[in-house]
Amino acid sequence: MDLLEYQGKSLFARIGVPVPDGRVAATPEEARDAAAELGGTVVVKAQVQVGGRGKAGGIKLAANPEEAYARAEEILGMNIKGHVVKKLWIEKASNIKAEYYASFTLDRSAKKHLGMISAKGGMDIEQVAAEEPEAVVKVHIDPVIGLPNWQATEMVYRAKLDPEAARGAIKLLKKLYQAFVEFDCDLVEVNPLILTEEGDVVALDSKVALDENGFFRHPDFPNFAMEHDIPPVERMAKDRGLNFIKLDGDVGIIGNGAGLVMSTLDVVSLVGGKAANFLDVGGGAGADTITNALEILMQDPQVKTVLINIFGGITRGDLVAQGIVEAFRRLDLPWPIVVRLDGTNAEEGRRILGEVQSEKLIPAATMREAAEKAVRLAEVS
Amino acid sequence: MDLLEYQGKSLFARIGVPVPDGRVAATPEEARDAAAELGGTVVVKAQVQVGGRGKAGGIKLAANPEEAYARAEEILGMNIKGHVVKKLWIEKASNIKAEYYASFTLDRSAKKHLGMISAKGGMDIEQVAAEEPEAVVKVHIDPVIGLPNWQATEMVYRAKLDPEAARGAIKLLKKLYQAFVEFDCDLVEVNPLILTEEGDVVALDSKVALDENGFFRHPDFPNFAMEHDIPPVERMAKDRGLNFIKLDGDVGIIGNGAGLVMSTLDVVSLVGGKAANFLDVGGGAGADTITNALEILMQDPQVKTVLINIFGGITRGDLVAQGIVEAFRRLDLPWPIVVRLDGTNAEEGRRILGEVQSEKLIPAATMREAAEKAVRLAEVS
Amino acid sequence: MAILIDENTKVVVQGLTGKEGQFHALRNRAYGTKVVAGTRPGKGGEQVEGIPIFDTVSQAVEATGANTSLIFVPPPFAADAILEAAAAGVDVIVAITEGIPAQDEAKVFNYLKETAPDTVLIGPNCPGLISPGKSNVGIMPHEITKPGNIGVVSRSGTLTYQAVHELTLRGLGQTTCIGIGGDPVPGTNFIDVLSRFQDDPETEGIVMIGEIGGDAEERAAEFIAEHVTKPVVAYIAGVTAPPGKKMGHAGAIISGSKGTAAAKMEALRAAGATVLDDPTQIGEAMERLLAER
Amino acid sequence: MAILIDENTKVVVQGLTGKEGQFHALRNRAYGTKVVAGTRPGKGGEQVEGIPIFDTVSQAVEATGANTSLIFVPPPFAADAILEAAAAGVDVIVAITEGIPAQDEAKVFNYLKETAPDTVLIGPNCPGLISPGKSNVGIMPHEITKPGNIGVVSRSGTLTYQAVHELTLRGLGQTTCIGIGGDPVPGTNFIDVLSRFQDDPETEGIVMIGEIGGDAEERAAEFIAEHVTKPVVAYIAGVTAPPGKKMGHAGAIISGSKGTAAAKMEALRAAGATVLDDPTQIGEAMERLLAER
Repeated sequence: MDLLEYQGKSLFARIGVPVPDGRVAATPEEARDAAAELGGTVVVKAQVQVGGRGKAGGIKLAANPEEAYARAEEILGMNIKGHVVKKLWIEKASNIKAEYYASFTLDRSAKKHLGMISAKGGMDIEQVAAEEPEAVVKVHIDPVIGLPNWQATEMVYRAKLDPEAARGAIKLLKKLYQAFVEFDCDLVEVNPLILTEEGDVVALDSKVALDENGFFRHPDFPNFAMEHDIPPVERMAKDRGLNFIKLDGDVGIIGNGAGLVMSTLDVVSLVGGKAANFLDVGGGAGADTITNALEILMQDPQVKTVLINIFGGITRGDLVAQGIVEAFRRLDLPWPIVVRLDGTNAEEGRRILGEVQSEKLIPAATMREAAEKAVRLAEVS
Repeated sequence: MDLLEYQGKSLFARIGVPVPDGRVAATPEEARDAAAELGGTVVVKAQVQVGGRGKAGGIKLAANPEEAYARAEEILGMNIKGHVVKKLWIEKASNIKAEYYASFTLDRSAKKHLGMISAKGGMDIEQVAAEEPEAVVKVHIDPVIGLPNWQATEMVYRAKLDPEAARGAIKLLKKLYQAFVEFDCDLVEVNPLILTEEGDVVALDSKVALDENGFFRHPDFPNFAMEHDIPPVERMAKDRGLNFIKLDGDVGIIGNGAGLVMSTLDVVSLVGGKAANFLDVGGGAGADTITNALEILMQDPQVKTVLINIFGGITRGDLVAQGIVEAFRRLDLPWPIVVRLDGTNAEEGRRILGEVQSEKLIPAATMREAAEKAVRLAEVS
Repeated sequence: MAILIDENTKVVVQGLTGKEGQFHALRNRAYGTKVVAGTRPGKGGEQVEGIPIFDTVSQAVEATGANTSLIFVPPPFAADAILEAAAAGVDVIVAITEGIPAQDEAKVFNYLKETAPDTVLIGPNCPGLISPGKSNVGIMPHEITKPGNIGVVSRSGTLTYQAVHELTLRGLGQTTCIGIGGDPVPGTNFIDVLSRFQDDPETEGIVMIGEIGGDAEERAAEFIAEHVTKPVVAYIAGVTAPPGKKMGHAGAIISGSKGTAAAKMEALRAAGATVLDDPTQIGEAMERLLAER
Repeated sequence: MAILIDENTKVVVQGLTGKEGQFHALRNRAYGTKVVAGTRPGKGGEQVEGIPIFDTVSQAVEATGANTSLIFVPPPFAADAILEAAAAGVDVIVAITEGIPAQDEAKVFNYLKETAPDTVLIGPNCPGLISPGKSNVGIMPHEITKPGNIGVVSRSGTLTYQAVHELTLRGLGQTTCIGIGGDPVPGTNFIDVLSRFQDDPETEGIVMIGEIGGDAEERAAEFIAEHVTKPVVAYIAGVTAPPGKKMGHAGAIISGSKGTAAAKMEALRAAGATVLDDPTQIGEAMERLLAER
């Protein structure tokens, strides 16, 4: 889950990564009050889950509360790359002496943590890495022992940060790594990490991606999503524990396992159709899960047919079938459903489906056959 | 540094190892007040740095505050194996259902942490281990990863604690290990670890040995020593950073390095004398350290001669010599001092000593010669 | 011959007393797998349909000689369960559990590599593996498998079944089918398995199923080019996946041009593999390749 | 020949800019040791009497080819410094620092064993080692040494000097003298060193200095009985030490009958070593043993 800047900074603050003081605001009035509370010049920053806010005019200085009100009025409602600005982060302005870059993530190839740091911060780090590879220092960290002091030190000196930033940067890196591990993050990134005129090293931005698998250790983290601007149908899917992504075709897809669902999308495309969504019911889906998934697809008016592609392993075909039967009983399903069922208890599942008396339920023997039937039905309906 | 029971329990409580509620008392009045505050039956426990308090009558039950007063009066001032009782720990009495044993320490041979647990607690664990080795479960813990949940679980099930104690014991072991590591302990031991009638698993005693090398991480730990009953001369040595142990001979010993000092004791014994003390000035001793060491020996009326045996490495002979010269200038040294100086800057040191105009300063060329001279002088003085 | 598991495999199931654990353990046993023990702290001494339960894995190993562990314990305890199995000395650990935090996986992977380099970890978040006719350790539906000479390795659970199904439909049996899982830090990767299939005299052809994200397929392609002489049929899921979206597996993230299905397919083609657009043609393609030999 | 360090040893001194570090680094260099670099974060680019200072050990190793590290950094940072040296790839790490917490030592020892098993750590809390005439890495006073054919290994710093001194006084030079340190978790133990001396063709006799506490001497005795064919002169300090008292080294704790000087002396005698009561007779005893050969 990708956090908004202010959410990431709230986590940074919890663990002791230095961040400027700030307030969230959803209206110009709140922005004005926040600026008054903070005092002095503030920065008004659009909170959207997309990069390039600055260039798009989503980050502006305000010398006093009235200016903060005016800037907030300008930025709120702004459309930045398809994201409408609904929240602002009002932050005390910093006296920037130098801008750096720092991040921690998992290097899946090396299977170690990867720390990156650069003295060239404040710009697109991928571009810096491409044009000037030696400007981005990369170190592998053994997750068993974590980031030792010497390695944080090495990062800072190899990256050639300004000497007066060294001590603060080493300390910040250690805290940032601690945040990365303790908060179960997939990524923590600070760009820019700044050296202030006062000699402090501070995280001026935050990009934090949380690993939802770690949420059992952080019972409050799911709350972050409540503050996100998520389409209702995706939120509904999330609440029901389904992995749903809206796409723009007309064949609704339900399957078990990300690989099989992606593959189903591909086969639908191969036979000339276009998927309306990605929906993975996961491993061990029961009857309820299937009913839930069908309800989600009912929210999408673009869907013309639905393809259920289940290959049971931990998921049991009989339970899936029961879910479909239940959906036919309880819901007024608006489209034909092509069902392909194989694997664990599939035979029993097919027997159960055989009992449904509806021409809307169309069995298919193979994945390809299922895709072809679904695509053909979408074309004619 | 060995902690008293109540000090160890205060550390346990800090980290969440369950301990009964209690209060420190130094007078019968304080014991009575503590009992009143705690309510119900209490246990009055002598706080001394020695085992076998129970058998010696240093632990007694008291049903009410008046009884607590009476028991405190009995126990305070009691001499338990040479230790006079000056402090009590007044603790809420527990309803003991079963007694176990648990400890963590470093196994120096295996170079791993060693966890031990036994369902036979409340008695001398060395005896249990000798008579019934299978009753004491020992596991090696990799200090790199610490005590994983499975290993704490394994300890508890292998030791065959009562089933209703399992969950609490696993939790307690993990906390106890955390205390062992985070507080830089050489040893944490709980005997007995109890299962109460209420089903709780609680540390009823504590034996904690702190590693003084870890004190830089625990700035408050040196305070524990202030509450200990240490002879004034040992406290003085400790305050000056010297490693001093009082013995009962008449040849005062000052040397650098524990091995060399122990060896000097041995050689003094070989040539027929007896050392008055062990005093190691450590590595890198300067002039001040030597003066300090001589001042410590001046506190001991039994000393008749002093043998200074220095073999310089990180310790520099010239600085040692300066310290001796300074001591002759500043202090009124009551005994002859035999000095043997070798190693780093020893020649320069001997030159400096040559300038001292005192018949009390007797140089020796070798360790054996120095021991012989010192012992002879002690005999004649 | 098969790889990793065969008729000598003796399985201890960690979490056998749970619903899923029990269902699949009994299914595996019914198939003929030697399921010799289960574990669940506090249930030592009990039995589940005749399978003895122990408090700890080491006790199970001591009592039954189990050499393989199958893990169904919930995500918060799964990383710990893997460490326990490794410490108990089993040769192969199969972790089915889905939802283990990546931080836990990274720590466990590196710790095992450092302290128990010979222990093979399959998964986590995988369907396990089956050597048809010999042993099934995991959740793969054995009905779709058949003893034979094709090795199957896949990052995706259900796509593995799909691939095996297509082979069996064509009469092509399998030596061993392995789902290595799609989690960020799999214990075993394509190369480990490809190398074993290459060395296994009974395996005549290899099916490899990849998906978008990461560079595991590109690395596997390098290995195939250099070391694999047996025919390889490959399929990559996610050709039509929109960039920048997570599609379930943490692995399935496309960022920029790296890790795309196209790049992976190209790398595998260049390495000499037969790369398919359609997973339903896997059986047909393998049949053709074997015939051409 | 010598063991562990010789004329090819190139030393980077971690903490060279400190008082003790500088004093001994320059002394070592004056003796002929190749002291090629020092480290101190923030002082990279500076020099100390012509020795270049680097911010990190890896930079020092890259620039100078240092293969040995000598550590003088204060206790709170010393464990970290050892890890840094190992990660930078030096072959031998000599940690002089006294006062490192035992918890840090235990963690570092095991982590190095798991991740860098070929790196040799001498110490911590040791005087280092000297191969007379070739290289001095540590704080031993080289004046008392002399090139020759005796190997010296000791748990005690100053007693090492005493032993070496006695040898040199008798004209017996040394191949290498090593103080392994008396801390709870020494990186190198008696057996590691005895084995190297046994394998070194130039070493003709071995002096071993132990002390009360632990069982390192008893284990060494077992090794001597089985593997050492060269004459061994041994001395154990602490015969008259009162039981139950800590005498400086955490190692020097007597508890019950275990770890007493008497037990250690007996074990070494039984293993065929010549065990002395008086450390001033070490030279004489070795002379006699060599003459008897």
